[in-house]
Amino acid sequence: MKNIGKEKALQMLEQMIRVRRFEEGCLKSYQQKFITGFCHTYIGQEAVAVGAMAHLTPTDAYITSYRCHAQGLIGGLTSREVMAEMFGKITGCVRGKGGSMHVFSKKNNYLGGHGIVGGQIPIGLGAAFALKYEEKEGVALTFFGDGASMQGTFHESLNLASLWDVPVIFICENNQYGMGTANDRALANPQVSDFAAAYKMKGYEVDGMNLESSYKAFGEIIADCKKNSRPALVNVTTYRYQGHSVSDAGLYRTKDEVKCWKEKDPINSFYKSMEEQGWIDEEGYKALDKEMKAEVKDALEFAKESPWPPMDELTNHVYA
Amino acid sequence: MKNIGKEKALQMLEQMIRVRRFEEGCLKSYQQKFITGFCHTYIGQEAVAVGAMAHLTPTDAYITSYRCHAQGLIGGLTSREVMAEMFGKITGCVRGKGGSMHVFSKKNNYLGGHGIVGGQIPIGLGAAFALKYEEKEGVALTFFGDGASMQGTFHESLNLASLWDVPVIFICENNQYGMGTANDRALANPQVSDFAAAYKMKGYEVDGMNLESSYKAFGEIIADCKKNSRPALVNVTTYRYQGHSVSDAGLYRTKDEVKCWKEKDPINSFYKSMEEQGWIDEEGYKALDKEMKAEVKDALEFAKESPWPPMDELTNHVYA
Amino acid sequence: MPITEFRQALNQALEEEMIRDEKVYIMGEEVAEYNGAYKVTKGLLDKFGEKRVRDTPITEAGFTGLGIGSAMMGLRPVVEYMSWNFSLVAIDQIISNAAKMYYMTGGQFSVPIVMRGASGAAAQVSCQHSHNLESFYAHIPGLIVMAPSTPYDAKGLLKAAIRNDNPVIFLENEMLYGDMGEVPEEEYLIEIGKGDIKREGTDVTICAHLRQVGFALEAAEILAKEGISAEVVDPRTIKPLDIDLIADSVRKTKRLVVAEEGHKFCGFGSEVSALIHEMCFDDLDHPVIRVSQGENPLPYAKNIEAASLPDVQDIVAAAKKSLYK
Amino acid sequence: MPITEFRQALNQALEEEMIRDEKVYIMGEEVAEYNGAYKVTKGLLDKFGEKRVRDTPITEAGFTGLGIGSAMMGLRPVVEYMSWNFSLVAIDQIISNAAKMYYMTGGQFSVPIVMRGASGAAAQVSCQHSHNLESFYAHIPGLIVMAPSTPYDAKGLLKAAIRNDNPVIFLENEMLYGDMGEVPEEEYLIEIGKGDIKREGTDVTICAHLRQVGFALEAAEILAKEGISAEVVDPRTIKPLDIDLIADSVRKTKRLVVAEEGHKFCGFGSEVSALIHEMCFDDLDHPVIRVSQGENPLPYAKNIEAASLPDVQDIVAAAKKSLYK
Ligand SMILES: Cc1ncc(C[n+]2csc(CCOP(=O)(O)OP(=O)(O)O)c2C)c(N)n1
Ligand SMILES: Cc1ncc(C[n+]2csc(CCOP(=O)(O)OP(=O)(O)O)c2C)c(N)n1
Ligand SMILES: [Mg+2]
Ligand SMILES: [Mg+2]
Repeated sequence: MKNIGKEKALQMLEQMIRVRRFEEGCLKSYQQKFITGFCHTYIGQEAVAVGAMAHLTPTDAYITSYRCHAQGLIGGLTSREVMAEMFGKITGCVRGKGGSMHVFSKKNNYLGGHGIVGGQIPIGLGAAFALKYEEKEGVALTFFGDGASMQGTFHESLNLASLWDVPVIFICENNQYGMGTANDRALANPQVSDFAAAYKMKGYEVDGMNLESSYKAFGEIIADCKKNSRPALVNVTTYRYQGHSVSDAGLYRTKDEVKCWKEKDPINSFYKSMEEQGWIDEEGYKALDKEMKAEVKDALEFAKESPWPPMDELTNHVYA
Repeated sequence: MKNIGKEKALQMLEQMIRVRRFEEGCLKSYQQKFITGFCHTYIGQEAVAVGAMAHLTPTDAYITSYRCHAQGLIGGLTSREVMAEMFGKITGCVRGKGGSMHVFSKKNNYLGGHGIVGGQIPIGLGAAFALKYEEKEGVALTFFGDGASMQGTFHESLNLASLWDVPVIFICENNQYGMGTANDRALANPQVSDFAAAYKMKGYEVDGMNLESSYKAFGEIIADCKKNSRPALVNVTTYRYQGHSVSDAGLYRTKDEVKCWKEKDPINSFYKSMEEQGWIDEEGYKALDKEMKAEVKDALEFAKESPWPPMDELTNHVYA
Repeated sequence: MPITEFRQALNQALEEEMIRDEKVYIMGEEVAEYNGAYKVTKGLLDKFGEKRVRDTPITEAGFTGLGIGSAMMGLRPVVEYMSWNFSLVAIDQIISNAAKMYYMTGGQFSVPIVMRGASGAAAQVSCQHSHNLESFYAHIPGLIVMAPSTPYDAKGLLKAAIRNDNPVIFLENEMLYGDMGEVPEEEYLIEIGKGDIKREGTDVTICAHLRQVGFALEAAEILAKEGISAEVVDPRTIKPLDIDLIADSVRKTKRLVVAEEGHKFCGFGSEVSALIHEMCFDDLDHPVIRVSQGENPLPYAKNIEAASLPDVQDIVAAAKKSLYK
Repeated sequence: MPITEFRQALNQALEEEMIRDEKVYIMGEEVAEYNGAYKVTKGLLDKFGEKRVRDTPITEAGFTGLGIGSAMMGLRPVVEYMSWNFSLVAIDQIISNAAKMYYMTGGQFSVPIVMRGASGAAAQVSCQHSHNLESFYAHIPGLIVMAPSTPYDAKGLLKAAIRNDNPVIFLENEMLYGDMGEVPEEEYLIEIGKGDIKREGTDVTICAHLRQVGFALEAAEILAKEGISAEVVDPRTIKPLDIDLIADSVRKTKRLVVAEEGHKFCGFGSEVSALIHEMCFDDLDHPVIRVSQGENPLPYAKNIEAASLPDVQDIVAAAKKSLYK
């Protein structure tokens, strides 16, 4: 905790709570049919993106799958912008065109939210390639799921990254399942970092339920990547509390299992550590939580009241 | 050599010489414009397929890339059938429809000759899957090049094979180049067997310039695969003497390099070993070589004289 | 006849064919333990076991290729794509291998594989998840493409597909899975390449497949109230296409509207339009009218998504236009 | 004007644009040290160095995605597919990502990438190596598709493609690389979406692109000898399509033959046929005739390959047929 420092710790705690409350807001709004289509929440995984993105500078880029709200919020989009997108409103971060799976933010170098499993991996590689090409000091964080790690694009991207010394960090958010399939029923080897050596790049195992570990590990990994312009592969152990998407009943796992993971809750455990440091107390936590809830409530209001895209939006942006 | 025995050794020597003479016949016929399109020869790599396929039973299956004449000949197609295919004649093994890149033989379980780099890898996996499904004791040898090993299909297939205990042997014929690109300019790690461990399968390095080593190694690998119904990944070091295809001038490598590899010539070295055993002498070798030359000459005559496909062949076999 | 849900009709087809032929097996993401993302394969794992109903990793190219290889060896795989959008990562296997294999091997290796799954737009799943790929797959010789609109057709066609020795692209639609329709108890097959008149009429022909059939029938109702008698022709298989059935109808009505959910440019509607103009040029009182999705990626927001997708009103308007009304 | 080889015209376009804009870089198999499988990129490695001219591993999905990602960050990649056949393993990147990105991001991230390479049949390279993918790519909103037939058009279009902010599918043909044609020394661009009348005529319009343009011009010569005056229209870009140019010609000649090398079903010819029937129904004296490849995978053997591919005689026959001759 010492290395993190109080200010950063508070900021990250806030981010984790923001994400969680935001996602809860999504769940509710989905039930109320304000949000439609697919909707995948990040609840339980907060420490992964928060810990990794804490080290980013404005030059760095990042990209992920359809499970993409958190990265948007952490990277600088407002809850209003992201929530309005969930609702399909013109005030949304992509003007209502993308919805839950396609959060993007050009100003924050957030290359978005992608629906095809594994499809974003080479794009993240390309973002890092561009940074290097333009001689900018930067990395691209490329998030994907355990299920995505067996797609062909993973292999092709890791090879290219290593071969060309591209400063990209491949982050497998190993939340134990790809939809209803436990990772050991889909991956011959669920310890995905084991693949790194074959590509002659560094591989890391990171505890993604613990923000302290995640923050520390990513700090070192990102620094190393920037220093040596070498890619890395990180397998982050984590867990999603909710079903794969809102429509998934989650019958493939036991209540006990879920409970067991919830005991390692990243927000709670980080809060406890902060409390030990005397950086926050229950009251402070409650105030923060209240603030985040209010922010989400405001975002929901905003989203509800925002107008639909005008009809000409349909044919706008087909071509640049 | 003892383990091979004289009879098998003679048979394999014959196969290697047949392949070499056959390919030389192709080269000549290509210059004479009897063969058109693409044409990729196997000269220099003979010990790979001969050594591996020596252990196959009629149940086993095999598949490779467009560099596919050798496997056809070794597996039981006649020189006439394969050469007529090169010429695009109706007497060819696929009725003139495939040409040089698409040698197939259903009766020999040869799943052919494929033009898309890496495209055949999951098909070989599927052949092995079928053998297992039908509870037949068999393996499928899946040959591909070093260049193909970085295609997405490699990754997906190896994962599936290991996950499902499929008796498939992935054989990377690492002939140092994918077209004009040296393997270390395309592969972050040209020692392809290093990938095996990540998939929790066995990986092997095999000297493909030496038939004795190749024969021995594949004997063990195939036996192990059959016994345990577990896949394996084999990286075979080899070299192609000719250009990538007939139209490649091969300017990307030095004469010295080529010469150096030719000194390890698989046919010559195996012949020498046989000679040491007293299994063959120069006269015997010459006689065999003459026989093979005559066979190829006959095949060329046959191909030349065979009729073109009749016009209704154009629309035959679009649908089964 | 029992009233059966669309997904259940598919399920019956799968079950019956798996009982009939041990070589039939099912493979795809979430098809086994999860009982299918859209429950089409529900209960089949329990009935047939892990060997024949297999959950795959999310590697469409890999398991499609695996299926093709196994089909070349005599098995009869039924591969599910959770949706056809995901077939794009496997399309080289489908086109370069499955479609061309029988031809390229001079008739030696046939590839009896069925690839099936949800196709087209669902409800606001945005542009990466809303592809209509009819025109891609139908463009390629060697593939059969099916697109049933009713539980009855779905069952009969899927059974025919599984028994056929060619690779079959079997398109379903998420919005149809819950539809109910009559499905006989006794076994039946539907002949591949035979279309079906879903409603008879005399003034205008509407050619539609998949979800558009329902829309066309609704449109026909509305048109009927205005005194216009529309004939609804459902080709059921996109390839081979029962163009004669459509042409016969057009010769009667003199007008054709082709409704499809996908994009217009080089779409299925273009083909039907081109063919009908070739075959019925002198019969037509109006050029063929194509009804299709807007020429933009499908957006998420409800209002503009709806505006982009073809619907009942679009068909009604097109039919009237063909009658210069 | 200097007479320039087709591949050299492309090479000039690449070189000029690389000099003009540092963000332009080239990537593909054998494009650098080998100077290109078909020598289109010859000499560029020497001129621009390894950073900007890059040999890739044989991983089309990977490097296409890389290109897209880099384009989102502001670079302007030119990706070479050794042939368009190999784009099938990368097509999900092209369709789900490149084509939809600008729309899906509400206009934030454009994807200025050019993907180019040899398309269609070469000489007896068999069915896995002979795809014509015009109709696939043109079907997808968000993509621009170019298909030049002359060195002049090729250079002007490729330069326009590189400067354009959208993903461009740039189709070439191996059999055209050696063609010679006039290319001015001074810089020029060709407007995207503008077709070109390659020969004027009054009796029948022939619409053709890529290699078929040469065939159409030969056909026009033959027809001229028989007193038939054919107009040859080359759309140059398949999408956006200069349909008005074709329609204007048809309004004059009353007849249209569309010649394309690819398959017929849901092909580019279907689209042109459908559009022209929609636009010129009352002008046409004969339904539009499509000339295209046989509905079979392209075989290797010379005689049946030739029989499958459309050629000059096929165009002549179609033109005459449109004149009821
Ligand atoms: C190529 C492809 N195949 C299938 C799907 C359907 N699908 C969406 S998410 C998903 C599971 C992905 O699991 P994982 O990569 O572990 O990510 P997680 O959802 O656990 O974050 C599947 C199968 C898809 N979107 N793309
Ligand atoms: C997907 C794909 N990309 C590109 C090509 C063009 N191509 C044909 S062979 C080849 C090189 C393959 O090298 P390797 O796998 O090492 O096999 P080798 O030829 O050395 O036996 C390339 C690039 C192709 N056929 N398929
Ligand atoms: Mg997961
Ligand atoms: Mg090689």
